[in-house]
Amino acid sequence: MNWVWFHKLGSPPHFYRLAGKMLPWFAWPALLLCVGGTYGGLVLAPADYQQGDGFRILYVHAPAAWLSVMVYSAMAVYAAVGLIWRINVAHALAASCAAIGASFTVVALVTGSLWGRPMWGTYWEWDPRLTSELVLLFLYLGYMGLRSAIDDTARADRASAVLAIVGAVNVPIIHYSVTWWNSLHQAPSVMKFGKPTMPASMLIPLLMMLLGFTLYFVAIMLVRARGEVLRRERNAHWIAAAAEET
Amino acid sequence: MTHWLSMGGYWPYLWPSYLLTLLVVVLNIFFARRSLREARAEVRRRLQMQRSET
Amino acid sequence: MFSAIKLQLWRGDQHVLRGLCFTVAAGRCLQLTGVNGSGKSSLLRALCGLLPLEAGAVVWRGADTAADRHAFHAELAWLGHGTALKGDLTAAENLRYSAGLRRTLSGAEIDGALATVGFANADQRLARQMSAGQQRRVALARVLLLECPLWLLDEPTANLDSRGQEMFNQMLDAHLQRGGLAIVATHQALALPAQRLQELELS
Amino acid sequence: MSAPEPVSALKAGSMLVRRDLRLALRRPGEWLQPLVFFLVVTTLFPLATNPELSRLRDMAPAALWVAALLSSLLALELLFREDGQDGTLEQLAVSGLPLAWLLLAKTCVHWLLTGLPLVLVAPLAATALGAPYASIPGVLAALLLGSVALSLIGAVGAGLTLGLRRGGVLLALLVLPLAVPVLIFGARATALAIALEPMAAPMYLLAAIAVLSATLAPLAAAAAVRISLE
Repeated sequence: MNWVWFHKLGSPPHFYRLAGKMLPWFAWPALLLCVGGTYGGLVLAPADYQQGDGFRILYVHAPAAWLSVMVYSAMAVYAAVGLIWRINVAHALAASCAAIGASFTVVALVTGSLWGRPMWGTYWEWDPRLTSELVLLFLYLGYMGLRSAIDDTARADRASAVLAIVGAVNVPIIHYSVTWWNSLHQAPSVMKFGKPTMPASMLIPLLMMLLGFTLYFVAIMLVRARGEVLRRERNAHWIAAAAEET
Repeated sequence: MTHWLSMGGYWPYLWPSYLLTLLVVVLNIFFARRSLREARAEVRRRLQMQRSET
Repeated sequence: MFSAIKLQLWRGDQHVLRGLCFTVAAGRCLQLTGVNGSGKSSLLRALCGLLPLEAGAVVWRGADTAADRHAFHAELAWLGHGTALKGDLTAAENLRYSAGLRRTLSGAEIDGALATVGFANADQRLARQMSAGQQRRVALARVLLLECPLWLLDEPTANLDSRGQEMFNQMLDAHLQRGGLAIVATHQALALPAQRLQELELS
Repeated sequence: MSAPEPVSALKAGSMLVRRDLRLALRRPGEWLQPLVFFLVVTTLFPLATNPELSRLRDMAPAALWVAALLSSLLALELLFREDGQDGTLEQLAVSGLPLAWLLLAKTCVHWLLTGLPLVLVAPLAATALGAPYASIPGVLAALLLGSVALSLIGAVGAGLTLGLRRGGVLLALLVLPLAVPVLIFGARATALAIALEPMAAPMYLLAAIAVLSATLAPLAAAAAVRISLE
């Protein structure tokens, strides 16, 4: 196996340039997919036979919920790579994830409860999905809190990496326990995603939104990570040129 | 058009959801770009200090 | 034989060590000097493996210490700013637990070490009732008890009076004569024969 | 000159356990505080609601577990703080012994001093909250397993916040979300015990979490402590 690409990616100037070049390749498809998905979801898809037009919240709720979990996993993987192989670029990537993930966790929570109002008749139901989402938000906030409490960047990187990994081990356990707890006390939730019976006109916009949001996340992460890489690079000559860009 | 906007009576829940999502999407772009700009400014400042030292 | 090869260390925005190299042979002591903030403590902590190095290697007995940290630490006695003494234990109890963690000790050995650093046998005071200088002496007794070939000491004579410094010099000289090595960060002149002492000034 | 024969990890661990126990005996006030806190909080619950025993019984699992969680959080301050300040942790980190093992020993002592007493006074609190006498063994067993897991999970948080200003609030923010599964399974087991129903299912899950924490938490705590010592 050839590991050259791995080491090359770990080199800050290479990553900085590559991230700049890749950005449009993620940003434009993301925009197209999201616009197309929104149009498909709001206009083309037929109303749900049970929930009417209310189900269309799915097209923003599901991508946000997906991002909240996916970004946390990505953050934990970057953190582990940074911790084990001591690659600063991986730490920079992990550092760029937290704020994005936390913001989409909030979106998933708010859209979930807005969806819940017409479905359950209340804004907040102790639904397992929403409850796990809430605990996930606390995990993000803890991660960001720990990061901001440590002044030295290198130490903050490593300490928060340990936390991200411990959190990632815990996320499935938390989700399982919350689902288990909920099944004892409540009827199953009305929010069920990925129904296999979903017609294509409903499913395709959803898939477009999921993919679009993922690409959008990568684009935003690359922008942030470029800045984080610059912050972590102390004496290299290449940053002089990078700093003059606008 | 009004029929579409009313979303079968679900508009008070649906449109805020979409607006919030749009807001977060835009804010994320804004903050990411600002963070990159700030990092560059920080580097420029640091390089200037190094130059004035030597 | 202990050597540092091209050490690079950053503390925040400070480039503390820029490619530092040195070698200390058995039976010799390296004295680190330099103004406050020149990185003496950081260097010592990096040599211990407490601080991660940006680049470079610390080599002990021909092997990189990063490869087998436990084996290196088993031969290392470290004394930092904190004395690692428990205020609610007596001197002898402190030593029994902290040095006893690493090797089997007899009560006589503890008494002997305490006598070497100038403590009366029957001293039953708790560590928090002792003066700072006396606490230092107990910490030095732990370094003795560990019987390790390599000593890394950060300001070992802080708070010690002139008799205490003399005691430390004798203790260090005996360690070197047995073939031990030491790296000591201190401003006090070390009364050692010239062939045993080398100096490194950090700037 | 070569180093003396090193002692076994087992002996080193027992040395550390004996030292921490002796220190605790000389300073009983320190580790009694979380215990008193636990009793006070469980007393506050009836005061904040209807003191009818049948009503309290419904709330007893929640009261017991939230109080236990908060009291174990309070006790975490004692786990590494002093050892971090006086240089003891530094000595342990360069002792040539596996740090994860030494921290596990320390965490065990910490549990013996703060977790176990809490379990032992729990029958008192549970009875006051209306739990029938027959349920006491079940309540004890659930708290026993749960407090072990809480101490181990907490050790990771204590290692990460070691030496930080404003460490206390941050410690709560880090540890409480991770403790959610323990709270859920523990409270459920307690509720079943109080209702005198079979409680095997949540107990198995609780035991699984305790075992998982015992294997992984010391490793994470050791990594965290090493980073905090930098």
